[in-house]
Parts: sequence; C-alpha cells; structure tokens
Amino acid sequence: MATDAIRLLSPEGVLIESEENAAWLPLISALSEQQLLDFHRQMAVIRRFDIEAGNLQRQGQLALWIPSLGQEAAQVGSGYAARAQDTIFPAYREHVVGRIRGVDPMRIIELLRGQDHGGWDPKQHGNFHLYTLVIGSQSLHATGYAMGVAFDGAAATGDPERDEAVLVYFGDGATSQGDVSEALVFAASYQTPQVFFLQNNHWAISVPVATQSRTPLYRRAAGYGVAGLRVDGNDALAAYAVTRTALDEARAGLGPRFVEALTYRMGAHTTSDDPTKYRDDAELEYWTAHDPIARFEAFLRGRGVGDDFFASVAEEGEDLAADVRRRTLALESPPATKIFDHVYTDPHPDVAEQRAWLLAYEASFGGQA
Amino acid sequence: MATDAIRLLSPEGVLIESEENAAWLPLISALSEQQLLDFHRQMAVIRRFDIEAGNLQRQGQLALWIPSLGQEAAQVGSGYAARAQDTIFPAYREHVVGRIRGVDPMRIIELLRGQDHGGWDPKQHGNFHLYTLVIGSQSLHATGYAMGVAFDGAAATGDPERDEAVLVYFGDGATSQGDVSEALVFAASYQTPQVFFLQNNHWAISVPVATQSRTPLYRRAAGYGVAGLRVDGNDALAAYAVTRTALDEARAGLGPRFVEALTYRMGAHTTSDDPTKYRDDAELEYWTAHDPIARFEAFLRGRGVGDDFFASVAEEGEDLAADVRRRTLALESPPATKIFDHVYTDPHPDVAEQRAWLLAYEASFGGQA
Amino acid sequence: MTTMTMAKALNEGLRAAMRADEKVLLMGEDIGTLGGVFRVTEGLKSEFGPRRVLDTPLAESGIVGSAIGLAMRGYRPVCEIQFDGFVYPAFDQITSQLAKQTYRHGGAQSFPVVIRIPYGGHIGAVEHHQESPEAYFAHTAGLRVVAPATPHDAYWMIQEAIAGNDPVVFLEPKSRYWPKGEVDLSASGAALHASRVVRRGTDVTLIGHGAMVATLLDAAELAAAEGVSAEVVDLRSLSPIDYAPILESVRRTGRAVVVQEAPQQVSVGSEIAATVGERAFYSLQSPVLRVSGYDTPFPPAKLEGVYLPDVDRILEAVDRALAH
Amino acid sequence: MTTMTMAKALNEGLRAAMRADEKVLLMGEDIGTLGGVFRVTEGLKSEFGPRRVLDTPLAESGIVGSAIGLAMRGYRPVCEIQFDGFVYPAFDQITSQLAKQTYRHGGAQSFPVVIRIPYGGHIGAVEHHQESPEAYFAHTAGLRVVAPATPHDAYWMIQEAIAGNDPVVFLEPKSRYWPKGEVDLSASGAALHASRVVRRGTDVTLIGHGAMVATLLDAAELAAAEGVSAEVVDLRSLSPIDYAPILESVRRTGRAVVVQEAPQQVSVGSEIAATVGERAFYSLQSPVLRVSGYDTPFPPAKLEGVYLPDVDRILEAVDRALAH
Ligand SMILES: Cc1ncc(C[n+]2csc(CCOP(=O)(O)OP(=O)(O)O)c2C)c(N)n1
Ligand SMILES: Cc1ncc(C[n+]2csc(CCOP(=O)(O)OP(=O)(O)O)c2C)c(N)n1
Ligand SMILES: [Mg+2]
Ligand SMILES: [Mg+2]
Repeated sequence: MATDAIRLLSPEGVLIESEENAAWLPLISALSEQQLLDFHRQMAVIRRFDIEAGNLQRQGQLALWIPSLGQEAAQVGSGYAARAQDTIFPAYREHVVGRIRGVDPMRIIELLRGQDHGGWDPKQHGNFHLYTLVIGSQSLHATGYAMGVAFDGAAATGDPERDEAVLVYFGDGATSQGDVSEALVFAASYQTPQVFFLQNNHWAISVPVATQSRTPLYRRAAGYGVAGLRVDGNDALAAYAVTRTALDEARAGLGPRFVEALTYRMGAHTTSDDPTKYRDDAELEYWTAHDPIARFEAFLRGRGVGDDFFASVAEEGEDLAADVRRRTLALESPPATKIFDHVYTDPHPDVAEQRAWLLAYEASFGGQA
Repeated sequence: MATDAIRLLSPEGVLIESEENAAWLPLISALSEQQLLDFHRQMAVIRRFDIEAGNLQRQGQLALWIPSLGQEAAQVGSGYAARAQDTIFPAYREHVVGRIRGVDPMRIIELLRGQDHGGWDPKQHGNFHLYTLVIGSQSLHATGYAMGVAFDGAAATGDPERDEAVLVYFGDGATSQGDVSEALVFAASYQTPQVFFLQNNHWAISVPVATQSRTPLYRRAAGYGVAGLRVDGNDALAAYAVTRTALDEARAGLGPRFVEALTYRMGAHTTSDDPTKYRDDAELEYWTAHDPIARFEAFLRGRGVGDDFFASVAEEGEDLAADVRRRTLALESPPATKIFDHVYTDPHPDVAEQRAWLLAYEASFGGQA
Repeated sequence: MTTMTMAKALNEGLRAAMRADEKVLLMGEDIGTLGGVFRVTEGLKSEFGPRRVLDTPLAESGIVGSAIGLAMRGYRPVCEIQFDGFVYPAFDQITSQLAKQTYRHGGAQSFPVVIRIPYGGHIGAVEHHQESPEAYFAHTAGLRVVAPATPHDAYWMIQEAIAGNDPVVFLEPKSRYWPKGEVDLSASGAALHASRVVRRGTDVTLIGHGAMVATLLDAAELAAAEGVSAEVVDLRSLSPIDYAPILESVRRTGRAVVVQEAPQQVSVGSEIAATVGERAFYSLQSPVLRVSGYDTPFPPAKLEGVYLPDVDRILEAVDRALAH
Repeated sequence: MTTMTMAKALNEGLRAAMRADEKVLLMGEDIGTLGGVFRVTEGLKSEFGPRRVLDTPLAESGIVGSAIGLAMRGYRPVCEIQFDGFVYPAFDQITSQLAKQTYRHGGAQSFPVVIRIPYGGHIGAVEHHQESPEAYFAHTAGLRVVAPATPHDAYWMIQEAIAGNDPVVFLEPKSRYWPKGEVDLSASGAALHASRVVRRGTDVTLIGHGAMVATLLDAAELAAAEGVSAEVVDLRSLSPIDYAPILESVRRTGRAVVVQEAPQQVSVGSEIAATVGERAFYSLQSPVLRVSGYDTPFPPAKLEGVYLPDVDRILEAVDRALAH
C-alpha cells in the first residue's frame, strides 16, 4: 500500500490515532455504534449476495455478474459519507452503495440477467442513478447534474443539512477515457459541488493500473485545479472520513474534489473473466490478507462487538441470498412489446407502427405475443 | 505574465543572465549570430506574409485566414529547437514553424483558399505534418507516431544527432478536449519521445483561458506523470532553450515532456472573427507592448545588429508578400475530378463509377469538365 | 408577419423558448459573449445571464454529456455544436447515452436535450465546416432529427423541438441563415415532424430538406418552363419521416427524385428511396432516383459546386425519371 | 482443409499477417496477456512480443488516434474494439481523421489501419454488447467495411484487409465465433469486396451478411420444404457493395429480401433496397423487402429473440414478396 494513502484503520483493525490523522478522527468519533455496525452489516451482506449472484450466473440465470468482492470498504465508507440529499452516479460495481441508497439488489440482478437496461428510478431510490456500462460516460452526467445543483442554488448556502452534493464513481481504467478528463474540466470550470470517487482496484479487466498511469492517479486532479486525496480503500473508516469531508467541502461551494481509494478487485472482472490468465497468486494473497471486511470485523471485535452480532449479519446474508435466489428463479421474461416501451417519451409514429406490426405478426402464430 | 514562466529575454530585449536561468543560457550562447538573425527573419517575414494573407482573404481570394500574429516567438523558438530528424504535428496556426521546416507558404494559402485539404507531403517537407482543424486530434497522431519512433528504436540510442523526437502543437482551448488527455495517457504509458507544446494564447475564439482551466495549464502534465514547464512564449530564446531541452530529454528516452508557452493572439481568431465583441482594449495594449518581434529586435540591436539587417528583412517580407499575392491571383480552380482523387489508395469501384458518371455528365454540357 | 433571416428567426425562437420556460438553457462554444459564430444566440446572454447561456469549455463530449446530467436535474439544455464536422467527438454521448437514456430509465425520466448543428455546404468554408451528417443521427433510434428550410419553420420548429420531451438533433442549413423570409411570430406551426408540399405538380415528386428545398424550387421552376410539372416536398423531419404526403404525391406522379447534400451511400435519401420503392411500388413508373453528394469526403471549397447537387443535376435526374 | 472456429481462423489469419509483414501490429484493450475477451488474439503476444501486440490504456479514441500516427510512421495497425457498443468514443478519429487522411494527404501517404469490431447479437449479453453499427461506417466515405460469415472467409478476409492500403472496419459476427467450419489455409481467397452466392435458387433472392447468412440458409432450407426456391447472397462487403451477383440474381428471381440485425432506418439494408430498386427496376415483381432489427435501441438480452430477425420473420417476408 502506497504511503501517501490516508489510513485510519491498521490492517489489523486498530484505529490509528496519530497526529496526521487528527483531522479525520473526529468524524469517526461522531459515528454512533449503530452506524459502525451498519458499515459492517452492509459489507458482509452484500458480499454474501455477491457470491450468490455469481452462482446464479454460472447456473445460467444471469447474462453476467459483476462482483464487488474486495471493494466493499471503499464503497461502504463513501456511500455512508453521502447525505440523503446527495446524488450518486455509480459505474457498475457499486452494489454496496446501491443498497445503502435503497436499491433492491434484485434490480441489479434483473439488469444483469438481461431483463432490463436500467431497473430503478433514481428519484425513488436515494438519488442513486443507473449503472453505466460505457466506461467513464457517467462522469459527465454527474458533472452536468452538479452544474444544475449549482445553478439551482441548492449548494453553497452554508447549510450542510440541505446543501446538495454529487458523488460519482469510476475505476482506474476509466481515468484514461477522454470523458473523465472533460468531466474534470467542466467541474473545475463551473466549480461544481461534486466529488470524483475513483476506486483504483488495480486492474481494468486484464490490464494493470500501471498501463493507465505511471503516477499516482489522485495527482491527476491537481492538474485541473481540483483538490485530490488518496485513501486506503480497504479501510472503511478512512474512505468514510475523507469522502465525507470532500462532499461537505464541495457542498459548501469550495469546488469539486477528487478521492482515489486504493483497493483491489479480489474476484474476476466479471463472470466472463478468468483472472488466472493474467495475475499472480502472490498479489491475490497479499490482498486477501488485507480483506476489508476482515479488517473491519477485527476493529469491531476490538471494540467489544461479539459473536452474536456477526452471526446475525451472517444470517441476514443467508436470508438475502436465499431470497434473491428464489426471486430470480421466479422471474419471467418481459413481454415482447417491452422493446418498444419508452424509446421516446412523446408518441412516435415509427415505434407505434412497428409495435403494431409485431403484435399482428405474433398474433398470426396464434397469439403467443 | 505569470512569475512561474521561464524568461530569458526581458520585455526590453535584454538577456537575463540570472542564477535561475543558468541551466538555459548555455543553449543560447551556443547559437551562432546567423541563427539569431534567422530567428528574427522568420518571425518578421511571416508576420508580413500573415498581413498579406489577411488582405487576400478580405479581397475574396481565400475562404479564411488564420493569423499567427503575436505568437511568432513561441513558434520560432520551438520550431528551431526541433532537429532535422524530428517530426512535427502542428495545429493550424504554426506558419512560422512550417516555414522553418520548408513548407512553401503558398501551400497554406491554397489550403485556406479551399483548393486542397492538405497541401504538402510531410515526408518531403521537414517532417512537418498537415494542419489539423479538429481541435486536439493531432495530439493522438503525434503520440502514435512517437510510439512508432520508440518501437523502431529510433530514439534513446544516446545519439542526439540521430535520435528522433516528436513535437506536437495545440492551443489552450484544445486542452479541454478528451483527445489531448488520451494523448497524454498513451504518451506516458509508452514513454514516447515526444514534446507537447501548448501555445496558450489566452483565447479559444471568444472564450478566455480561465473557462478552460483555473490552474496554470502546464500543471496538467504532472497529473499524467509527464514533466511540464511554463515559458514566456513571447521570448523566442526561452521558447527555444526550453523546447530544445525538452526534445533532447524526450529523444534520450527520458519520457514525454510538456511545455506551455504563454503568448497572445494579437489578431482575430480568424478572418471570420471580430475580437472587439469580446475583449478589452487594455488587454490588447498590454500585449502589443510585449510584442515578441519588437522584443527580439531590441535584443539584436543591443548586440549591435544594425538597420541594414532589419531593412533586408523588411524587404524579404515585402518580396514574399508580393510573390504570394501574385501567385494567389494566378491560382486556378482544381479540376472537377479532383474530388475523387485519393479517397482511397487502392482502386474503389464506387469512386470509379461516380467519377465516370461525372465526366460523362460534364461532357453532356459540351465538355467543360 | 415580419421579415427576417433564419438566423434571426432562430434567435427569436430561442428567446421565446427561454422566456416560456426558465429550465431552458443554452450551452456551447462561443455562444455567450460572442453570440455564436453565426450570431444565432446574439443578445441572449445579456438577456438571460451566464447561467442560462453558457460559454462552455472546448469539448463537445463534455457539452452533450453534461447536458444529459442537466436534463436529469430537470433542465432543458439546448446545445450548439459550432459546425457539423465537430459533432463527432460527442458521438458516443449522443448515441450510447442521450439516445438511449429514456429507454434505459424505462420512462422514469425524460431527456429533452436539443442539439443544434449548423450544417451543410454552399458557404465556401474549409474542411469540416460543410458536412451533412444527418444519416448518422437518423439511423440512431431514440433521437429525433429535423431540419427547417425557411425562417418561419426555423422559428416554430426550434420551439417545438425544445418543448418536446425527447432528444432532438436540430440541423440548421447554414447557407440559409442569411436570406430573409416571412415569419409569422404568432403562428404556432405544424407538428414538428410534418413534411409539407411546397409546390404542387403532376409529373414528378422532388423530395429534399434544408438548403436543398430552395434548390428544388428553382429546379421545379425551370422544369415548368420546359413543360414538366414537378411537385416539391420539404421533408422537414428526417426521423421520423412523415411519408403520407410523399406517398400521396408519388402515387399521383409515379416518379420521385430524392435530393440531399450528404453522400449517397446508406443515407436518408437511401431510406426514402427504399421506403417509397416499397410502399408506392405499384404506382412507380420509374425507379426512385437519388441526387446526392458523391461518396467522397466533402471536397475543398473550390470544388463544392461540383460536389453539391444543383439545379442542373436535379434536372438531369428528372429527365432520367421521365425517360423511363 | 482443416476445421476450426471463426475465432481460431481469425487468430490464424492475424498470425499469418504478422509473420508476413513485421509492420503489422495489434492494439486494443486486453488483447495481449489475456488474448482478448474473445481470445481472438490468444498466443500472439507471446509469439510476437509486447511491441507488436499492445495492451493499450482504456481509451478508444486513443487507440484509433494513435493507430493513425503509427500508420504515418509506416506501421499497419490492427485495432480491436472490445465490443460494438464501445466504438463510439473513437468515432471522431474514425470519421474525421482515419477516413479522410488519405484524401487530405493527396495520396502522399496511405492509412492501412484495420479496426476489428466483434458485433451483433445472439449472445445474450448486456447493453452495448450486441449492436450492429455498420451503417455508421458504410455511410462514411474513405472507409471500407466488411464482415465475414464463415471461418474460411474470416481467415482470408482479415489478411486481405490488413494487406490492403485503406482503412477497413472489420466486423466480426461474434455469435459465429465458436461454430466450426472448414478452412483452407492455403487458399488465397477472393477479392476482399466480392459478394458471393451461397445457395442457388429461383424464386426469391435473400441478401445478408455476418451471422444472418446462417439464418438465411436455414430459412432457405425451410422454404425449399414448402416449395419455394430461395437464392442466398452473402454480402461479405458492406462498403463497397458488390452488386453484380445481387442484381444478376434479382433479375432472375424478381424478388428480394434484405436481412440485417441493425435497425432498419437509414441502414445498409435501406441502401441495398434503394439500389436494387433502381438498378433492377424492370425485373422486380414485388418491392424489395427488408427484415431488420426494430428502430429501437438493442433491447435487454431476454428480448433479443424478439428483436433479431429469425427464420420465421424471414419466411414471413418471403411470403409477402411472393404474394405480390
Ligand atoms: C468505452 C468502453 N470500452 C470498453 C469497455 C469494456 N470494459 C468493461 S469494464 C472494463 C475495464 C474497466 O476498468 P476500470 O475502469 O478500472 O473499472 P473496474 O472494472 O476495474 O471496476 C472494460 C475495458 C467498456 N465497458 N466501455
Ligand atoms: C472539435 C472542434 N470543435 C470546435 C472547433 C471550432 N474551433 C476552431 S478553433 C477554436 C478555438 C481553439 O482554441 P485554441 O485551442 O486555444 O487554439 P487557438 O485558435 O487559440 O490557437 C474552435 C472552438 C474545432 N475546430 N474543432
Ligand atoms: Mg479497475
Ligand atoms: Mg488559444
């Protein structure tokens, strides 16, 4: 782990109450016991869900599964750092954040089963936007949205309970895309209330982060006049404190912020991928020893949290997994005419005509439509 | 002028032999008197040409003219910094560099008259590539070319007389384009022997550089792991010394470099533009007082160069202007079938068919084709 | 009725749309203080301020991508792309994002983003400044694509485009920016996608859009002098295409010539020829002919007269259609 | 003759091209160590080294833009775009740069860049992984666009594409990567742009490319059982299109159905319908019909079966063509 990363929890799960952490520690002290337990619960439950979803994919139930395995701390810390009024633009791996913001994991299952291209209405789900599969695109949507927040006067009023901010997730590979650069340019130009949250999980499918950049990626931000920090992304508390501060600075009108969380994709890129083709056992071993959930469990145990809690979390995970499995197996194919729904908002003659044609055509087979 | 810009010539044309300039001054001492005179000659002659071309446009002879007015020092310094074996990718305003590399100014006239989309073969013209009108695109071509130089083993052999480097020009507006970011990513990733030369002329048509970036643009480079420097772009000697060093470092295999030259577009963006709509007289006055050619003339006069030389340069400028005018007025429209030439390199049935059709069609009017 | 240029009509249309709905905002390169390189947005920044008329950084993907985000926030962004040839850096955001967002959101959210593109030739400009990129957008499901041919249409069509709830690529025939025409500022206009018969005729149907409409009318005039009665249809909308008036016309005339500045291959003209060929099959007395730009890059300005369809090339096609 | 998958045939074709000319290099995301997400480049990095098989940063415009620069340096880059839906970030470099560079250079320099794109549906994948973007490229002058339908064609066509001196968009029907077919490694193949009649017939001409060719053959088989004799033409090349065999066929059958996965509007199918309608006008006994993807975004995987043309939809069109 690079030494320039902010770390509040040691790999052994001990809170590092050092001088240099002085700025961040009050944010941690302010967390209630319940909040700390929730950090763990969300990580562990989604990890169990993640495994189940992978299994469902292998059993032919999903087109694809994208695991968040290993990145739970970066996600839970940043996800809880966002306030209720904030708006979040994920990439496609932020299952923990989605859950925090109230998205039923089944919506993600349906997306990756191929039932839907979206799945939820962000406005009804904690302002958690849809997954975006084209690398980096969402960074510009987030910036535009944040421009709107600024234009609406919904930030920088001085009231952190009401001022809005925007949080956008992307990966190390994404930093190479022109769109992410343009998003930084626009964000800096309009001084948007926005945090760029980079999960550097060290790989873009089979390509190591060194191919994307030979310099620490958080430094990218400064070149755009955007303040950037690096955090140990397997440390949920550091991810929380740094993102919380960045969001609060952004919402206060101090301009956009950039956070790089150093973490690791412990699993395959997706279920289509075979990481043994391109990476070392040793690397995986190192990171397995730095598992973010194990670290947080050690931290909680150090604070006296006992087996009961961990057992209840495990049970919740099992329940969710069973529920997801049951609900996945019960899914039916969407109706054929769904292909025409909402291509446009206003009526459209060609869509209407093709829809009518399809109905008539299917009816000609005896009404299987 | 920002204080972090390297400056070797004071606005009064006095060589600044300070401690902090110690690294650059030997490069200046190494220039022969003839070379120094050539710096001035190229700037002054192209400025005269530039004015003539603007007039020709206003008289309906050209579709457009893009002046280099005010940016001559940045161009002459960087242009002469390149060695014969280097390859240059201009944007569209680098008339001085083109001349240094042996491009007949008429080729640029023909381009902007609408006779041609290119005009010269880079291989036959000092490896000076075609102008690129789509902002930022050429940055990637330069990077790809430089990758090829590296793959060929034509750099980093340790022989600066043979090792090749690539120099690419772009403007402050261009820095906002995703392509320029991607060019930096690829350049850093492949450690190309390449210098990114940014002419920050403070404007992108009517948009001030502050809209593109709130932080000095040369700092953009560091975020990609590319060393960046800023130079007083109205100081031909500083532009020369810094670019020379950057190119030599790049060709030696030390990786890509980035130079920002602070200069000013003294004229309109193009002949289609009216800068009085968007900028202050005061600004133009300031920069007129910092005219790069006047500064260099003062420098030369300080070294004892006399009226004879300046008169001969003025005469050369007049001669070129007259020659360009004469040759422009003598230009004939290209033949109609030129629209089909070189759409492809290998034979193409559709192009052949449409060409034949056009010939037959024109013949039907009595052979005007 | 008042007389004005298309540039002014667009300016008035944008002004009316911005007055009607404060969520409408304009964004683009040089559109604010300068008023746009064609002055279409002149005066709007001073009337509506810099938060509703944005001089953006120089990045087309950034413009369209952030417009999508603004639409998610409830805005109705109108983006200006400075010239036709500079829309391609935004192609991914237009094609994979803007066009598909409504679908992806299952209708939970609309994307009323208008992308204004001054397009087409006839202005003697350098490379990338004279292209007709409509095929790329008309092929893309989720977009609507329109192009006015007159100041009056420009005035109401831009307002309809902004008021609608879908992404619209709004192509402005830049060579028609300056000729004046009658504009009825009080008329509400037709439906955005209605094509219109601009000249009645009986022998052949001429179909086109944008700057070609004026050329078709000139051609029809000359044809009339030679005893050929040409009907002229202004498409106005390239996606969807309003075929009813076209088919009605072709069923009467039995002959059709489709004219466009764009290259021919896989173009809007191809689509119209295919569809007319299919739906008016039994009425056609000769094949549907196309007169287009050649399948080459747009040539240097001195050769645009060779490249762009003109009255002579249109009449040559009319002759061929009638010869069958 | 040996039997192999199309993925393997492409792999062998690339290997042969790289052995034949050391200026050929491959670039793309995950094509090196991993061998590409479809394993088409498997083993090539270990054979030719990391300077000829480049695992690039994740940026498509960067890939194509730097390939252009490499071509200027004398290389012959073969770029892989990981999936159809990810080509759009490179659209500006493809359209305004790659396609136009030869023209701009007046022939002083060639741009032998091949862009390989696994394309099309039938693999049940998520959004952006099943599209057919050929219309965008076929409309763009300066590009050549081809798509093999069989392992054998894939083998020689990729070599022809690389050996030629123009930019080629090389569309690989990803659902055909895994079925095996006969490949003659010694055959030199036809001209890159030659279409081919893959089944003889007399009643109707079925035209398609890529994965649709197998579907057309299935449809022709079923039609035969019902007494209809269908001729099947594999286009192979979408720009330019080799019309001679198509027109020869349609002049015999009098009927044509064009089939493609892409949306219908302003598509390659539209172009073929328009051109066949024009050039075989007097031979046509019924309109040229098109069977295409619908004019919607490519739907979620569970609905791809509804969206993509299948044997039933093709036969329905054949019936309509014959009913006229
Ligand atoms: C524009 C684009 N190109 C290629 C892909 C294919 N692809 C999907 S994920 C991925 C790697 C992304 O890496 P990173 O940004 O680090 O995110 P991670 O998957 O590691 O979370 C690639 C190349 C894509 N989705 N979009
Ligand atoms: C992609 C693209 N968008 C827009 C334009 C129109 N345009 C031409 S020059 C220019 C400003 C460029 O500014 P800068 O990069 O600073 O270069 P300068 O002209 O000042 O030398 C613009 C917007 C273009 N040529 N290309
Ligand atoms: Mg990653
Ligand atoms: Mg500038």
